[in-house]
Amino acid sequence: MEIEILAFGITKDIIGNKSLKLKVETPCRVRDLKILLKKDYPKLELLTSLMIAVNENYGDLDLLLQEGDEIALIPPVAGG
Amino acid sequence: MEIEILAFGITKDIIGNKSLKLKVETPCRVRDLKILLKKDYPKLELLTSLMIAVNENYGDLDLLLQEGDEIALIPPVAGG
Amino acid sequence: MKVIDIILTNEKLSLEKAVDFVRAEQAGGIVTFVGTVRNQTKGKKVIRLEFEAYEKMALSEMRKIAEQILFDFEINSVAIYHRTGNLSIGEIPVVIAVSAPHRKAAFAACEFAMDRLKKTVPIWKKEFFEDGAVWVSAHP
Amino acid sequence: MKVIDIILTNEKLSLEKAVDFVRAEQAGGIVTFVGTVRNQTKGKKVIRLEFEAYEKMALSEMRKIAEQILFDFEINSVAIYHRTGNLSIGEIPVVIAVSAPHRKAAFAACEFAMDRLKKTVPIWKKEFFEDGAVWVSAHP
Repeated sequence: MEIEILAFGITKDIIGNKSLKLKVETPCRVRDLKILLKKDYPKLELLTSLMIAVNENYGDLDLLLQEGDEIALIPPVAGG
Repeated sequence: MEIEILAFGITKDIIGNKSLKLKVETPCRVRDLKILLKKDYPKLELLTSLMIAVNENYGDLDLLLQEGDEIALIPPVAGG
Repeated sequence: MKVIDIILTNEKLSLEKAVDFVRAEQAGGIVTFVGTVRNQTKGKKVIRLEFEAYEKMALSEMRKIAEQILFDFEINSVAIYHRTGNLSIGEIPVVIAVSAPHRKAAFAACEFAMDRLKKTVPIWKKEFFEDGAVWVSAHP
Repeated sequence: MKVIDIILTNEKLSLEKAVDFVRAEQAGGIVTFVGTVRNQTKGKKVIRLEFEAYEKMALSEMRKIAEQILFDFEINSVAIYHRTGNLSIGEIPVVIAVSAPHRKAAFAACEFAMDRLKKTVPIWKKEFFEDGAVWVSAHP
């Protein structure tokens, strides 16, 4: 399936865009997506942390991605 | 010597005035003044606490009062 | 730079004034405490409050608190304002603002200052109920 | 009664608005935290900041924090405001206000909310120096 991934903060700089489309095999878990992305964009490996949000919630590594999910890269947050 | 004592809060009500003049024997310590006052105004005994301020500082029981000192009765404070 | 602002007044207190005072370019955070007059005490309806102060000593004790927290905590500046006279429900008897490079110190110092104020500053509060009035904390 | 107010905006934040929101007749005290943009980070001069948010999720995470402190602490109401976009030194990226019958709970809840906000709310801060810019906390 094809998924769309939103990028924020430094991940937007690393990916060079505020979103990207990616073809992934099903089933695809958050864990698998992180591995794929870090292969394509090795600079993601250097971050203090990288979370994946799925439908506006932090996604557990085991969470299964579904077609149409809103997926976002969450590098270390720094509000306040 | 004669001293003047300021009264605030409930002590003003107990004494019936915002200040009173009192003749005391010298030497007179904060401790002695409290005993004198509690004899004259037994309702002072019922308070949660009674401090004596001398020249705008809390006076230790052993503090010796001097002629001209600014003396004040400090019942339990409740600012804020 | 002036780092302490102490006010005792029978006019309305301004939180904005306190925050403006403690704001500084090297501060990262400001913590404030704003007291408000509650509409009840132990379930009994309060109509209004009256605050009386031993003014000169109250100012001096407020300043001592400010000096102590500047000494004991890593903070930049502090404003402590207290009101006197008659206050209605919802009005503001006290405002404390503390700025610090890091928020943990600002929280700790502001709370300490307020705890201390209630213990040492010679200000008395009279609560007016429908059937009378009481000096708060006067009796056990 | 509305007890939670959440705002994410690229306009100036108003502490007064937050305090007015949490003020209540049964509240005895209000604690606020106001973040301000510092003029330096680890001794390096900061010129300005930029805050970027994943807006929908940031609002939802801010609301979760508000709900959690209402559940965990004896408080009345809470306002959490965060700003986005470009901020100059001294400007205010965040305001939190918490009201409670007793001040101890208000202090604890406000500090907890701020600690949590920095951990869970998807907002990113870019610091601009004279010689470049850095996404804060991105790298170890």
